Amino acid sequence: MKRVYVNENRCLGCHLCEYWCAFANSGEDSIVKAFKLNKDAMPRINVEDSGEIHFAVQCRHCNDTPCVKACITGALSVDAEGLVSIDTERCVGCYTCVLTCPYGCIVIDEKNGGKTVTKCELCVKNAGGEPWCVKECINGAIVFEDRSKIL
Amino acid sequence: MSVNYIPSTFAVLRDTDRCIKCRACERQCSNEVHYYDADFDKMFVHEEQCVDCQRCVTICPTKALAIIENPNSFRKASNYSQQLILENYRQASTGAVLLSSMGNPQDFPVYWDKMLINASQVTNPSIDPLREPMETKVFLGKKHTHINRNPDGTIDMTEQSPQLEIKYPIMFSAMSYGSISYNAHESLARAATELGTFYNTGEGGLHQDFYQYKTNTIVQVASGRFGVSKDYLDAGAAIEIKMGQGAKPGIGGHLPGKKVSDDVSKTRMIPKGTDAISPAPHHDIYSIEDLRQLIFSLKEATDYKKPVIVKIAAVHNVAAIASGIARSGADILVIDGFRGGTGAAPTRIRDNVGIPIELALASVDQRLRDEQIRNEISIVAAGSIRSSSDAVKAFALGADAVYIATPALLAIGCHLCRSCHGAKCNWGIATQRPDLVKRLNPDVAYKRLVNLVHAWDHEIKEMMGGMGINSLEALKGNRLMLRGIGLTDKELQILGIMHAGE
Amino acid sequence: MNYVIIGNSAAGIGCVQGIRDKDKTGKITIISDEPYFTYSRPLISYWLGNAVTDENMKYRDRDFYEVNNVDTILGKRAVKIDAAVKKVILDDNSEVAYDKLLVGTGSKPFVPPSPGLDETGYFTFMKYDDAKAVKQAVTPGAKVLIVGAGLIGLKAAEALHEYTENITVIDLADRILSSILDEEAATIMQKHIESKGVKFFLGTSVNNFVGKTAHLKNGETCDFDILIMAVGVRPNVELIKDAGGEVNRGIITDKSQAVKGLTDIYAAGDCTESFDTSIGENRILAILPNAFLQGEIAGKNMSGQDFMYVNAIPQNAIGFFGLHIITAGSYSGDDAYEVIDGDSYKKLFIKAGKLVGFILMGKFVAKAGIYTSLIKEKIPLSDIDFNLLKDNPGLAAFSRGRRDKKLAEFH
Amino acid sequence: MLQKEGAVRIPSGCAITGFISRDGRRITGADAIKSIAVMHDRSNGLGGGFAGYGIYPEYKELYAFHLFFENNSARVETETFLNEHFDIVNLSRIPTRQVKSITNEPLIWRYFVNPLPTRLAASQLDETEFVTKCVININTKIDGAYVFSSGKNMGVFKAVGFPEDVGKFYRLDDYAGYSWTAHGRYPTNTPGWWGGAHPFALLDYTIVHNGEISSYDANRRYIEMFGYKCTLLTDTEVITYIFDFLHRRRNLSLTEIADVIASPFWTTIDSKPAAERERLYYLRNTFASLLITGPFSIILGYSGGLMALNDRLKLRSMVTAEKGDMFYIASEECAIREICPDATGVRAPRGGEAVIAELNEEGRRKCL
Repeated sequence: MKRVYVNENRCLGCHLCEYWCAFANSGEDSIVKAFKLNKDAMPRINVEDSGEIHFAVQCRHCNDTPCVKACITGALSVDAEGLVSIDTERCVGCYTCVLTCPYGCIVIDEKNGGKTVTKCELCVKNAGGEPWCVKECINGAIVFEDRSKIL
Repeated sequence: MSVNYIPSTFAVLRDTDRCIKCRACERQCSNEVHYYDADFDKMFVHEEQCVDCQRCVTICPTKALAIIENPNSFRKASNYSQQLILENYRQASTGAVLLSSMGNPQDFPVYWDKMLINASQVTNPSIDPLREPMETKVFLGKKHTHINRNPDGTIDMTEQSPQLEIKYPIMFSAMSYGSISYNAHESLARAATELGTFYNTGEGGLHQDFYQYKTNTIVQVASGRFGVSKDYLDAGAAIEIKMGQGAKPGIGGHLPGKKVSDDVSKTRMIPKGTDAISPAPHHDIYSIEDLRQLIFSLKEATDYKKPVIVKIAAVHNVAAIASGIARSGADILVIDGFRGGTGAAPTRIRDNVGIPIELALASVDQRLRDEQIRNEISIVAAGSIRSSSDAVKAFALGADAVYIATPALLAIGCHLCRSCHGAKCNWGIATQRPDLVKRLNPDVAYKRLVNLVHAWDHEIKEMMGGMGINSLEALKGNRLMLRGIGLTDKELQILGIMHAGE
Repeated sequence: MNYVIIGNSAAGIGCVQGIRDKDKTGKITIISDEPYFTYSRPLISYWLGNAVTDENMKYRDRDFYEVNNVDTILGKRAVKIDAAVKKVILDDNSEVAYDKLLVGTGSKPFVPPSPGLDETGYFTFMKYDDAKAVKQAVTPGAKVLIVGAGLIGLKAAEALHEYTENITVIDLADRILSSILDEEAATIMQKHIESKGVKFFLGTSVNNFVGKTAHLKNGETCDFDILIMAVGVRPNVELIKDAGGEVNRGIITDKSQAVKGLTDIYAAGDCTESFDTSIGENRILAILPNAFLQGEIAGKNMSGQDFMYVNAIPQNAIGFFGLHIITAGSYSGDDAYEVIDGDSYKKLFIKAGKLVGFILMGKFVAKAGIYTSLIKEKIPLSDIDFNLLKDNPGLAAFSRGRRDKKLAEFH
Repeated sequence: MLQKEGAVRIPSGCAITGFISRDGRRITGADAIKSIAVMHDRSNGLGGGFAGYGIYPEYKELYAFHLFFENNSARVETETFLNEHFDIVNLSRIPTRQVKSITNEPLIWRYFVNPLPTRLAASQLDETEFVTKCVININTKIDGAYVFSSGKNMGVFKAVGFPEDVGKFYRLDDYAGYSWTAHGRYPTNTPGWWGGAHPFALLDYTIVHNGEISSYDANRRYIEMFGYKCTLLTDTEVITYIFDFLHRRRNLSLTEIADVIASPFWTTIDSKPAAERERLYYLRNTFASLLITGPFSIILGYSGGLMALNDRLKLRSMVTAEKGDMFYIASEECAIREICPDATGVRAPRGGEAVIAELNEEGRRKCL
């Protein structure tokens, strides 16, 4: 399965992916609306900055899926391809997944007071195709590739 | 002094209905034009620092930005433009020579735009490059015209001069590592390699990482001799002696110490942080015979296996100079016109010294033919070849190939803000600042360069096909394929072409 | 192959998934004394608090048994394992033969004897049925007494707060959540819960019950309509013990989850002990993720693969009235880093140059998994930028090499 | 005012034909007229011409110069020049007959000459080079004079008009030679000038050409470096000079010349065995500016043979055929059938394929 990978040498720390991610998951039809009209727009990707180091991180859709295994409700699940997704209707906000994700990629939904968590679903539930962080990365730092074959 | 007299050149327009305050503009502006004010919860600008590089405009996710010329204007005068007034202010405040970059932007005639290309109609067929072979491969180097035979009657081919085979008649001009970034160099090197053409190290030596691209590298030897060693010479497919540069004929170069980073210092073989100064002349070349000596020194050093290129700026008596070079043992001559780009040049020199490449090329080609030595040397035209049609016109005037630099930089993101000398290039090209260099992704950039050359090549082939020509050799010097438009008899005579309608 | 699983909760489900990872055809039978489709026990408080519907109580999708080709025997209790003939005997005397057996019997509430307790009547709070019983009994404004200020007691308190503000919690310990929080954290949480109207009696216990009144050892009395006993739990080890398996407090297994002293019998979940790598000792880690992982490992090994369960550490993620806690590992370090900011609290426990445990509360819970991974992977803090990491959990603190491994490779 | 050849470049379309008796039998010009006449519609009356080889056996050691003079003073000036450089063994007007459609004829003279040994020695040139220089001198320096044929034992006859009329005009049925070429012209620019008609000749090289080459100025500007002066600005002229340069002065074989001017594409060259690849690279690259592009079909006539060559894309028609010792080349098969109805082996040579037909041993003995 294609997953999102970041090349740290290329990531500029512009944080635009966060904005495009928030838009992509907002349900709005424009990024301006996502930020001007929709109070809930929130990114699933996070750019870490430390001095000259910048890189975007979001769910790795990893093979062990500790978050899925730890989920107490079954809200988190992984499909046959390896896509880890969340059914926020079933999430009770216990944060066990936050506790287990070694990448820090489960995002607490601050917009609803932390009642649920959310995460990157590779944009399959919105526009589909290439995830928006990849599509809009201004430096080609974020790529959408199948690297599982290398494993 | 509290007043500097200098208003900002540009105005930054922001559509606040669109601005989502993502602050990408702020993060990405090396000139620190944009800033966020938390008290107002709004973005503001220091527009006097803007160079109109368009970085922010390009990346703004909501397209909320536009940069325009500052509508503020001084009282109009034809003899004193606002630009001229400001330059005097600037000099009065700094006491310094004005610096500029990229090509001469003044309103001089562009002869490319005054020449028209022919096409076949009825009496001979145009050729469709999508259906028929169309050849743009070129060999640069001396072409002996005598034939020797072996005892068995076959042709003796041992005496051939070294030839530089280029798959496309377009090469990337010299741009030194130092004046442009590591990533820019990598992009050029990888593109040249994929294309089967050449890029040129410029005078700054060759970074160790790029020795892997040596089969597509031209190494330059300039007056500063930066980074020149046996290994360096061996790493080039050809060696270029830079005698002059179109953007700044008659003067040397100056790379400020702040651009001499660790890697640049290693590559140039000079101490880190010191200014890298290229003298105006080569101090071992005060005459044509000295040049000949250097040419043969370089040939000797590389076993006569590599073509030696001599690059000169197009100046008034360029034809006579070229004639001397053609007889000096050089294999390839580069003529660099006065609209050629630079990473930094004194403004007055860039804007006033030298002559256009079109006239220089035409007169050199004719002169060498008149002297029956055109075959002794290949000619590469440089200095403002802006498009495939410029290139076609250059070939028809007599060029064997062209060098492009500004279009190559445009391909990888340059927006021609002409601020290279500031070393803060927001596009990661003309800078050594690691955070800015990073903005140029060679994986993306080299592909764009490849695309550009492919696109030009397609267009060149279309135009050639239109003329009924299916090989570049048949276009070279084929001036009947050109007609002038709106040119004087003198200009037509120098260009060696007829006027449209003749 | 004929697999039998006793227990229909996380360990059992983990076991099914572990088996089906490889063996798509073997027969799997789940036996449970509860009559329900597999549900999530930690959700009973949410259900009681009307935060979760009956449908969402399901731990897995509705078609889980069909998709995974699982037979179920629900509402019958396994009363005996005849290891010699590889049979499980149920409470109706029926027998179920197995080739491989998983025991995931979980735990049961521990209710200490107390004078008058049986007469006054009480609820425990472990199972769906417990929650249903409480829900049936509770009326708006009812007085609730909860004995035990641990995870179960306080989750019950939070749920019942949807019905009444008249809730009292008593605990013998001098602080709430004593098993997972240190004193500072417990104090913050206690204040937070008290701010919602819940009263605490700590450092004391019930002396005796008289009717609907509890008499505490500290002399106080407490009236109640509903009494919930949430003092603690005990693992259900009897089946294994009777069959001759090794049992300490919990069932003892090897790292493949096979029960020591028996063959072809595995155990997983709250009924077992795990090797806690943060302290280097066996203990019961009665939490859902642990149960699932043990079950999964057991299932894989039962179906002929070779996996070991390692890196178990105590870990908890839980919230009360919107204030979240994430904890992990052991709190017995030789060094610690502590930050308190209002309701938010962070304490990192360091031992021999490695992170061994943490308590995070409030805003500090974000990205807690980064700290968890430091504990599990036993990464020396000298290898990373701990100064950065202690305030900003993130991958930036890792070396470039470690980070590239995490970000650029498929895991 | 319309400009004539030399003042303006005049490309043209055309008909060509040619044949050779490999045994050296002498055939009258009537066959050439007959053959070219059948392709009447390929010309437009603005030029026709013939080259006959072996037509002056009695003077075969002498250069036969055919000249057009616009006036008598040009003739006088030319004869003075000739006398200074050559021994004129014989001179006469070329016999013509009145043909209604041929008008405005210049003075047409023929000189059989031998270079003056003293002048030749003084020039330090080889004889052919000396003669070439003299021809170019007359053509460029003497106003109103034009040498249109300058080889030995051969002659070019050309005029403005349809080729069959030109043949009649020059009484070609009175000449007999072992090979003939003929040309009917369709210039795409008026008016056509006598000198501009084909064949174009230098020494014994003659070219008849159908096509319009797109490489013209590239070829011209290169070949002019070697002392040639393209005064007519026609394809035929520059192609003739290229042949002269490569064949006479650089000693390339005719097939090697084909590899230069109609070189295979690089991709084709790359597919050849190493030695052949290297040879083709060398030839193409060394004389890069002599690659001829655009449509052409040419017949090169020279002492002892004919060579037919098409451009490498074969953008113009050309067929060959043979019968017995005869070898035929023409734009159209009908032109061959007209004079040899039962010719065999009719085929269209590939683009860039040099087809050469030469006198055999017997023919050489008889004719050379």
